[in-house]
Amino acid sequence: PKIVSGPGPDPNCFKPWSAQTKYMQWDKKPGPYRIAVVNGFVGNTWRIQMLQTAKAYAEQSGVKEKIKEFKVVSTGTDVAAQLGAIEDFINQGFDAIITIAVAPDGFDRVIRLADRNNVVIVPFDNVLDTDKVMQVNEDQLEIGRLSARHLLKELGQKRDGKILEVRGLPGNSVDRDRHLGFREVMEKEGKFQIVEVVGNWDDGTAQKATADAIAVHGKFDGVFTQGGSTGSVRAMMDAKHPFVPMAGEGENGFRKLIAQHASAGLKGFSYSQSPGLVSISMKAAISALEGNPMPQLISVPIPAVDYTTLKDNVNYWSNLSDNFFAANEFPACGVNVTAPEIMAKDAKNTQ
Amino acid sequence: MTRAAATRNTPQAYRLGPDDKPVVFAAGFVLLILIVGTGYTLFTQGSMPLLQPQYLLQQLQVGSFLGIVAAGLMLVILLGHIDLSVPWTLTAAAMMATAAGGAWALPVGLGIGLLVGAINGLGVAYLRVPSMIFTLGVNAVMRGLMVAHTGGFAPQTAATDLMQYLAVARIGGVIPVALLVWLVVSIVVVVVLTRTILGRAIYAIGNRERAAYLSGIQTNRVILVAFALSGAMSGLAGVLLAGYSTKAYQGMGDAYLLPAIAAVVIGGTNILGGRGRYLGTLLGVILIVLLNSVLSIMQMPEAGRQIIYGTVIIAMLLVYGRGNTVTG
Amino acid sequence: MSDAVLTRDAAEAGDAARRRGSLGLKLQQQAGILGALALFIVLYLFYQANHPRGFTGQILIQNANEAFALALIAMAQTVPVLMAGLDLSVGAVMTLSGCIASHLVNGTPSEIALGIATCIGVSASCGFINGCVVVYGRIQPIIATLATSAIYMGFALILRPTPGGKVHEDLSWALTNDVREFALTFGLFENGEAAWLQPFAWVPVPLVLLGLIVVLIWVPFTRTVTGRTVYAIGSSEGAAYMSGLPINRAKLAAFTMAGLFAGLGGLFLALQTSSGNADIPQAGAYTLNSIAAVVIGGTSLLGGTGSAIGSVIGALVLRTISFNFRIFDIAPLLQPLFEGLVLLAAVSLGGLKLLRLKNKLEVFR
Amino acid sequence: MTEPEPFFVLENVSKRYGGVHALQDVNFACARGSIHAVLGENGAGKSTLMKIMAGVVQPDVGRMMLEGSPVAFPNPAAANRAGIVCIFQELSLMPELTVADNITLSNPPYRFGLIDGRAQRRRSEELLARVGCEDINPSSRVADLPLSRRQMVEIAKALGRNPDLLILDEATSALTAKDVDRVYRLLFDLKARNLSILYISHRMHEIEALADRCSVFRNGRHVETFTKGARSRDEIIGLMIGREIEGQFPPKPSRPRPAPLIEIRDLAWENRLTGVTLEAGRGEIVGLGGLDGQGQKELLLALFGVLRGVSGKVMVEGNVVAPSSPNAAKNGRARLALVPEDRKSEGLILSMSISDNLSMASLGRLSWGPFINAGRARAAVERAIEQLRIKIGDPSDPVSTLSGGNQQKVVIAKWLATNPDVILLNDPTRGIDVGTKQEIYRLMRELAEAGACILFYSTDYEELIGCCDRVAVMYDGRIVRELAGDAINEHNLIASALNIVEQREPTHV
Ligand SMILES: Nc1ncnc2c1ncn2[C@@H]1O[C@H](COP(=O)(O)OP(=O)(O)OP(=O)(O)O)[C@@H](O)[C@H]1O
Ligand SMILES: Nc1ncnc2c1ncn2[C@@H]1O[C@H](COP(=O)(O)OP(=O)(O)OP(=O)(O)O)[C@@H](O)[C@H]1O
Ligand SMILES: [Mg+2]
Ligand SMILES: [Mg+2]
Repeated sequence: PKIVSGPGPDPNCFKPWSAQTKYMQWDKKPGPYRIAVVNGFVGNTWRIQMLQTAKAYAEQSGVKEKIKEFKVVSTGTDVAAQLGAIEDFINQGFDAIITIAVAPDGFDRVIRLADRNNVVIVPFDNVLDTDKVMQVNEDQLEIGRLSARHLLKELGQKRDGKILEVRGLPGNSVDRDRHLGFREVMEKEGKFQIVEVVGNWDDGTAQKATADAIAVHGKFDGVFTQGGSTGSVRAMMDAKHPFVPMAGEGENGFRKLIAQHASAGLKGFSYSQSPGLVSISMKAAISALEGNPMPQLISVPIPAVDYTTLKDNVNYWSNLSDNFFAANEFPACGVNVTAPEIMAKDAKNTQ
Repeated sequence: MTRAAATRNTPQAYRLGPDDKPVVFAAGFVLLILIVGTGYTLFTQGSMPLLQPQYLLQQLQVGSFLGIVAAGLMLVILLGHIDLSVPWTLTAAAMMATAAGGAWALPVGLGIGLLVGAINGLGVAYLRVPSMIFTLGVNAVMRGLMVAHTGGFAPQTAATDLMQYLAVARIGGVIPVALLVWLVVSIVVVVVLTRTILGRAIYAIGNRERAAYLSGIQTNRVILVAFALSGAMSGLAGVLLAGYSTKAYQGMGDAYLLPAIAAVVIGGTNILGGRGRYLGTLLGVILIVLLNSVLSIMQMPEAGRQIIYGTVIIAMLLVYGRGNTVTG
Repeated sequence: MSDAVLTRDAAEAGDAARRRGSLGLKLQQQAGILGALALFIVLYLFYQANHPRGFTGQILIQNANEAFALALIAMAQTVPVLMAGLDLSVGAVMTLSGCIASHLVNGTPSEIALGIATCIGVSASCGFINGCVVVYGRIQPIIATLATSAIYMGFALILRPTPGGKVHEDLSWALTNDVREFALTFGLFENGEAAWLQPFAWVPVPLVLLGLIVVLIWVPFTRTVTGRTVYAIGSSEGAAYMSGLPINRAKLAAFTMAGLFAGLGGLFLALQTSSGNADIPQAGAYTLNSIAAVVIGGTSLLGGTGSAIGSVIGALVLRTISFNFRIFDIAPLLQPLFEGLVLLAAVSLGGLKLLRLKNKLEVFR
Repeated sequence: MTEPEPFFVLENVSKRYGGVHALQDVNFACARGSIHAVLGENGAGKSTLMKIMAGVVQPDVGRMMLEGSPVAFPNPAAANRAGIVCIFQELSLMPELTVADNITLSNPPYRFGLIDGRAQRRRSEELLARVGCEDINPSSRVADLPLSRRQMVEIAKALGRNPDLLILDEATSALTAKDVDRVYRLLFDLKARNLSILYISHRMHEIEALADRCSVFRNGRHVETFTKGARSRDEIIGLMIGREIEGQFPPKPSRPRPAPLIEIRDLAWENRLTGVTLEAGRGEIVGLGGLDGQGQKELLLALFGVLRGVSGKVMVEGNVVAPSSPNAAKNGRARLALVPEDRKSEGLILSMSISDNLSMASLGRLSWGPFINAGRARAAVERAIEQLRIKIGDPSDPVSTLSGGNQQKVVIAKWLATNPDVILLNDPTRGIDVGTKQEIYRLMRELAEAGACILFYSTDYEELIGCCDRVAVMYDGRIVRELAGDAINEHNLIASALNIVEQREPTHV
């Protein structure tokens, strides 16, 4: 792709990461296109919801017409397999490949091949440490900062005390960035004792870790859980820990709990790393294939709510499962697949 | 690797012998962990919560999930086999239980566990596929089924009240019900291993299946039953775990396989089968759970955790006086 | 085998028969590998035939790159399995080696050489340590390596708390392409245009490396007393000891070999991804797949029979299965299920031979 | 006859295993150019002595001198280097490896620094030829050979290390008469080449045929060494077991042949059983004769439900039975029991306790539903122990600490606990000393008298002659001749075993 100067189409959907973000432009190709999604690990709710969203979005009218062939594979946690799959799809002559990188490095070779064959690769969610491809993500550092600011706001004048930070998968860049963002603000604004435990973004693990932390440290003044937020809240409830200001992921269950217990002190904030990112990535890929200049790094607005803005059947669903991620649609991008639509429909309308 | 030629074998659970060594050492190590942990908390915030009953009870409550899994796994390991399908057997049981909901939740959960275990047993006993690999395959299949299930059927995932009661309720606000469930399971396992034909047959097969078969023991059936029991226990653990976090979700079992294996061998059960006492497994579980908790409290980084895990396992097995060499 | 008296000519007849019989015997003893090979060929031809750009260089290269690491891990797993032990640390050793590579395999040629040497040295030592724990600690291999794998993972995480690093780009590019590209990158053989090179200029470098490793390391190993002793131990450790074979040396060697192969695998993975990543799930996945590959490759987990070559084929079978997923349209959420079923079927094939078993005692070995 | 100067000498050697004195202050010497027999009951210390000489175990005290200079062997390899090679009674072959590998592995021929497969095979063929086993293919797996051939391979393997001192510890226990002859010839040949040979066997006639000198051991002590012929067989036996023993075999009752309990009609399996027809009634001991590997073992296994795809009929009291597994066999219309070929891997679970082993086959009758009735089990164990006079310390010791004879008694006892109607015995006296043998013969007769029907396979003609009411001689998977009464004699047995009598239907002499 050529490096060009912006702006690109649809700026409030394809929002450049920063003023410095450069723009890329691929040679225009005639549609309809062959698009592949190369997922890595499957077997957690987020990924399932993502795959469903991708499928649904590809069916959505206005998109359907532009896609000739749509293929999805999950390669598991094995980077060699994921690289292989991407390269294979390049060889098969696909026009665009959407992927969640298993690792932030190691894609140089496939990127080289893609450029050679004028194929658009769009990593999202777990993005690559490179500026040679167009990528789509929410700003993880900002997520950390927002969470910190929420806690500070809810703590009022209090600028000391114990804060519990339940981290995600060790070694993952997302975990790292959210952590850094959070610490940056917290440490600037006050002198808190921040207790760190590892929750692996998994409810059970987060629940145990939180329970341990409470058992040892007694009372916390605020909690930031990167994921498995429901677990953390459950642990507090089991331990009869008073509800305190809290920031966490966008699981429906977490939002349900906030809605229930906000009055009792669970002053919650729920951002969402949305599975809907996949649709934006697809949209971006198509737009790129149509020859539009695209920001190299697309920053998707962070869909966040707090206890004041929660609304049943709008940004959470009190009568549906805890597990899925509430924020799925991005109206600004014409991505209107809502979480319930894909996660709460029964067998008949899947097959 | 060589089957020990003249190692003592102690189906009778309670009796002094080389098999007591693991029990003693494991118990000692549990104390050590508590002391170290307390030292840490004393140093950092001048309190010693680890020695307070509510902390210990809470650990036992959390530990009972692992404990139940390990109990089942021990039966299989005593046969000289292994069950790698635990993670997704557990998850599947939990998810189907919540999906069924209501009064059916519990039976469905256990039933799924039993069924998957039986399938493992069929493959291992009748097809004679190495358990290491067959259960691996079954695990993958179960994962596939659950992914399709969640994606396709938007199942109900909320744990029923009964499940939550079993997992988190406390009798008189003190004794966790989960702990009692674990206790019942333990009693069943001890009785099976020490007082029943099945138990005797399990030890016999673990030592030398050929001879057991020629003694008229229906070895295939025994293997099948053992795997089915192990599966059922995974299922039970899954149901409880779902109750604990009030919901079933993808991958909830991932954290249970390796710790369970570790607990069983740290408890002195011979990974090649034929030898081992349940009491050891019990202590092995407590050891693992406390170790986890203390490391988490110390905010030990992942690297450190891994290294400590490995070292502990090796250290324990080394002090147990090592397996036998080739006999003359 | 009747004890009827052998008259002179009867004996000769017997000899002749034996000469003829020998080949059949060989094949029959290699049945496992041959079966795996057949399975692989069928699956792979199927894939190639249905691929839009079937039977072309790029595809071969891509497949080779994807399969290499797994193939080596499978080889690594084979050696301990041959003596009836499992090595659950191969994945970890691979990861550790990769993380080291991502620090050291860069810069001047001599630095690179040193880096590579370090990777190999460290991973071989890891294997050797496993051996020591098993031999002198007398701990069952499967548990010993379960423990050491955690330790090695720990060190890998210390080296690479988060993924990253860099390896020499040309090297990485050259090793993940075909022979011509390789020659071109390093300006060898008239930049790969040498006439004699053309017939096999299309061969992917990973395949060449794999071949070299098998021919230069594995085959010689099996033709040493140490190597044979590995088989002997798997067959009957007591007998091996009584026969005065070097038991401990063989065990140490076996685990060291495992470490070595795993290290080479990790090295390649690092080159392929030009980075290191201490990814615990990935290490676990590789370890488990290595076992599957070994079994599919016709090596008995009870030890004594089998070969690393079979395991390589087993690894190729595993990979080829997932290749086919990219050709055929299977609902994304059903793929894991299919994968599981295929794996289960593949490993259960062994069960069929039971049906032919006439003496039930042969079931128990 | 002058004392030959000693080649290998042990002085005041002792070895204890926990409480057991395996060897106590033993002085022993053997000379070149002679075959030296070592005799003793099970557990007398023979194997231990040999294992010490061969470096498998180290003595607690005492020293060893090889041609005058003191030596110590930390492991078998060291002993081999010193020219001492032992054929252990637990065969030391690697089943999954080829015959060639087994024979040459300890010092293989090299080529370019690597093992040379072809040379290996050639060398093995030569060695096999020397022991008269041209018919064994060097590249076939040992696992595929029958026990008798394996022992020959074992011997070839030992030869391959061209030893100065060759030890055979019950190395012929499974050999057939013909192989034994070959081994005899071989041993004499080796003796002629001035080797020193130690020969352990529980078969008196072998000792008499081979040995120049005999040493008798008892409870770990060296009782006496004497030259051949210095003592009578009975004296020797007396020395071995420390008491006189009268007639070895219990008298056979003379009574009409009983009605058949079990009838076998045209039993066939693979190519190992080609139409066996046999009858046996209560109170009968029916011997299975013939060369090793003529289908006797298969016949027993087939009856016991271990073999698949068996054709033909088996009838018990007129009703057809077809047990599909040992379990079915032991609980069937007629309760069957099998004392299998190899007690160490098939008869016993060595690492489990004596009591567990004794109750292993009869758990069903010792329990309420699924629960074992501890009391009844203990009682049964005690009954078994004193019924067979098994010498043990504590019933909870591992059965592996018993000597072979007592181990074999445990195997038999565990089956008697199921009080079987039909008892299948597969060479039950292999590697067992005279005293114990005698007890087993008496036991067999008692069981028969008590109404059991016994099928008894043995490689030892004396036994067949001494114990059996009838002997069915098998050849190539069929019964070629049935001998009864006085017709059961060495000549008839050998003749029909080699099937020299021209083919005809089984005759009742
Ligand atoms: N490894 C051992 N551990 C404990 N006791 C042993 C061991 N080896 C031998 N013994 C004891 O030493 C005694 C002598 O054993 P040994 O093998 O020499 O008997 P043996 O003469 O070979 O008997 P057999 O004629 O059955 O071969 C046995 O009674 C046994 O109890
Ligand atoms: N590992 C061991 N622990 C305890 N005792 C042993 C061990 N190995 C052997 N023995 C004792 O040594 C004796 C001789 O050992 P061996 O294996 O030769 O048995 P055996 O008496 O010779 O029986 P058989 O002649 O049938 O082989 C055995 O009877 C047994 O009591
Ligand atoms: Mg002996
Ligand atoms: Mg003996």
